[in-house]
Amino acid sequence: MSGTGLLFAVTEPAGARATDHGAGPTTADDAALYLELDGWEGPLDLLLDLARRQKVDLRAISILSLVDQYLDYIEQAEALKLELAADYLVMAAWLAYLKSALLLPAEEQEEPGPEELALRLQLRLARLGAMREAAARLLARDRTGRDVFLRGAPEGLRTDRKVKWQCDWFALIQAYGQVKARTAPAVHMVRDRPVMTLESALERVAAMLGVSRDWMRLEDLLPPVAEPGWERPRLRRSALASSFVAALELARTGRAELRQNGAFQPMLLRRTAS
Amino acid sequence: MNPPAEEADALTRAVEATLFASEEPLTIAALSAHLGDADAAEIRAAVNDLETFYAGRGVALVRRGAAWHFQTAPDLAHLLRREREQVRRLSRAATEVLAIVAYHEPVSRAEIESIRGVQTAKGTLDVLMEAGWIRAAGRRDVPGRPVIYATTQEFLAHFGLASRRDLPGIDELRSAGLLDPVDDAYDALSGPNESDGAAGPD
Amino acid sequence: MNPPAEEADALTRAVEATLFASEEPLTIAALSAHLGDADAAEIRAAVNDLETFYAGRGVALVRRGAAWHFQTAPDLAHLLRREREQVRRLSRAATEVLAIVAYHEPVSRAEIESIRGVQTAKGTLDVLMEAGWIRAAGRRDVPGRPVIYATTQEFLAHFGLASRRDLPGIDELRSAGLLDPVDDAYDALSGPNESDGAAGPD
Repeated sequence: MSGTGLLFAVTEPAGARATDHGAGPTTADDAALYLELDGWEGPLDLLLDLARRQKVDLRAISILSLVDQYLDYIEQAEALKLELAADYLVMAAWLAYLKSALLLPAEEQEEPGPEELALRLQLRLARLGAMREAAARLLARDRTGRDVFLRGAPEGLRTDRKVKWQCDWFALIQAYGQVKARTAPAVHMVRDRPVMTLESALERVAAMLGVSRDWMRLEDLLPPVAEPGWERPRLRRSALASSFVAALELARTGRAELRQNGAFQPMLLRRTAS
Repeated sequence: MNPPAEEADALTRAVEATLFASEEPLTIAALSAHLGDADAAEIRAAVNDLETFYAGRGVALVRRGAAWHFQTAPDLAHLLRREREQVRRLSRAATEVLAIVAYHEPVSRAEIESIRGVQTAKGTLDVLMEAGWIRAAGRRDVPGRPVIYATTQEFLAHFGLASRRDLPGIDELRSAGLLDPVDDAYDALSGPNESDGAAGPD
Repeated sequence: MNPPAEEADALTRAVEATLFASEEPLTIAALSAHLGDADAAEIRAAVNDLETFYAGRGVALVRRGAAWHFQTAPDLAHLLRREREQVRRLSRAATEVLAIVAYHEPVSRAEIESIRGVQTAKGTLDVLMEAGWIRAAGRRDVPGRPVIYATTQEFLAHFGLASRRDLPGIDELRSAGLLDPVDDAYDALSGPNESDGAAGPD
């Protein structure tokens, strides 16, 4: 882009113009001011460059003449039918407003006043200028690969991680035991658990029902806890299950009635009337 | 001419060899870890010895951030520069963004843009991150939680800075208030009363 | 300690920096060409100076054929490649595989899997080979010719065994309770809890 020759001269905006409104010093060398459109990093950058051309400390620039220079630049660009990015035009409009405000009598000003706006613009330019200089000084330092060099062929440091595996004798033997136990041809030895068989439950429930015709809780038909051996929870559970099945069997064959007053209520049973 | 150098002690020799062989700058902690957890104070002493020892030679031991490396003496640049591959050329925008990050870090993209008065292309930050000179350094605790950027150890190494304090002119810029936001600078200039007024309704 | 090195003359500094920055060893002629056609005799003298100067330091200037380069002092070469040992417990799966190899060797992977009753990851055998406890011991003379594995001398040494015959036999394992089905062992442990459960909702 920079090679496309978008170079043009900004003609000196006739010192008269500046004196018309009695603002700041005119700049003498603007006649030779060549501007390259692609060279600006936005309107603030262009303003900064114009300000620099006033060849004074940034704190002492004349904002009014800076505004004029900027507006002239934009005019020139438009006259040459160069396409200007919108933000350049926005800045031009803002600067035109600033200029008119600066020229108006003070009492008609709105907040923020033009002096404040001018000062803020000046502060912004000073900050951008500082960074532009800092960047230049940074790039001028002794840069690695350009001015100073690192070792051309460093041997390099390498840390090889080596894992030292740990396993003890017991863990080994135990692991083998578990493999064998897990996969040994499974001969399932069901342990002989004390249970109440269905036959004995049937016998017991039928016998106990024979005593009366009152409703009885199924649990009350189990062997009493006091009886040796029957306190064991597993055996009691087996007795309950077998007795329940026995009760169902008795009901099926018409020898007993079953009743339950609600879900999870006690199971009641009694001998049939016949 | 050059007599044999004074006998260096074992740890100094080890530090010297390790720094010479390393492909990147090493911190005292990294040196210590590499040298079998040698005492950090002793490593530091050895590094300082070497720094003094190499002063004025063709090769120098320099500190970059928390890390140390050997490099050629800057005044020999003219002898070594030829036939070297060019260092990365940075665009004007990238250079300015880099400077803004370095002098203001940590800084958000919006803050960079407010200083430059122009939008920053995403690619500009990417170029700097790819070069390894800036990195995302968290988020600013303000609405939107914008990412903030800071420079890296590699940035210091590339530009030959021992620390950010060595950034050219940073002290003057700071004392001139040129690293403060415009609003702060304006308030400072216009005095406390006026800034109270400015903060009022309207 | 290390006082600043004696002031080196300009040419010596230049040769030092050039050799340091070069990616390959340089001959006297290459150095001379690089340094603006400096006099070969002077270069040679500078190189000899540097060789003497670096003698006994952590870095040495050495000659390779006709060319010179810097390298880490030979006695410090071990610093360049360090080994860090990390102790890790063998996984349960690897321990089982190792035990199976020890009891059944030589054994193929398919046989190991059939004994374990689960598939065995390739990595598991690799870990055991890396540990030096098992080795490939040929191929089984069956279709597919699978690799068969056996334990090593290191395995015996690590586990304090004079020979594989020292491994406890099945009977010994049984009497040590190591062959009890896992379920029963679980029951024995969780017995009391279960009886609580039985006393639950009535």
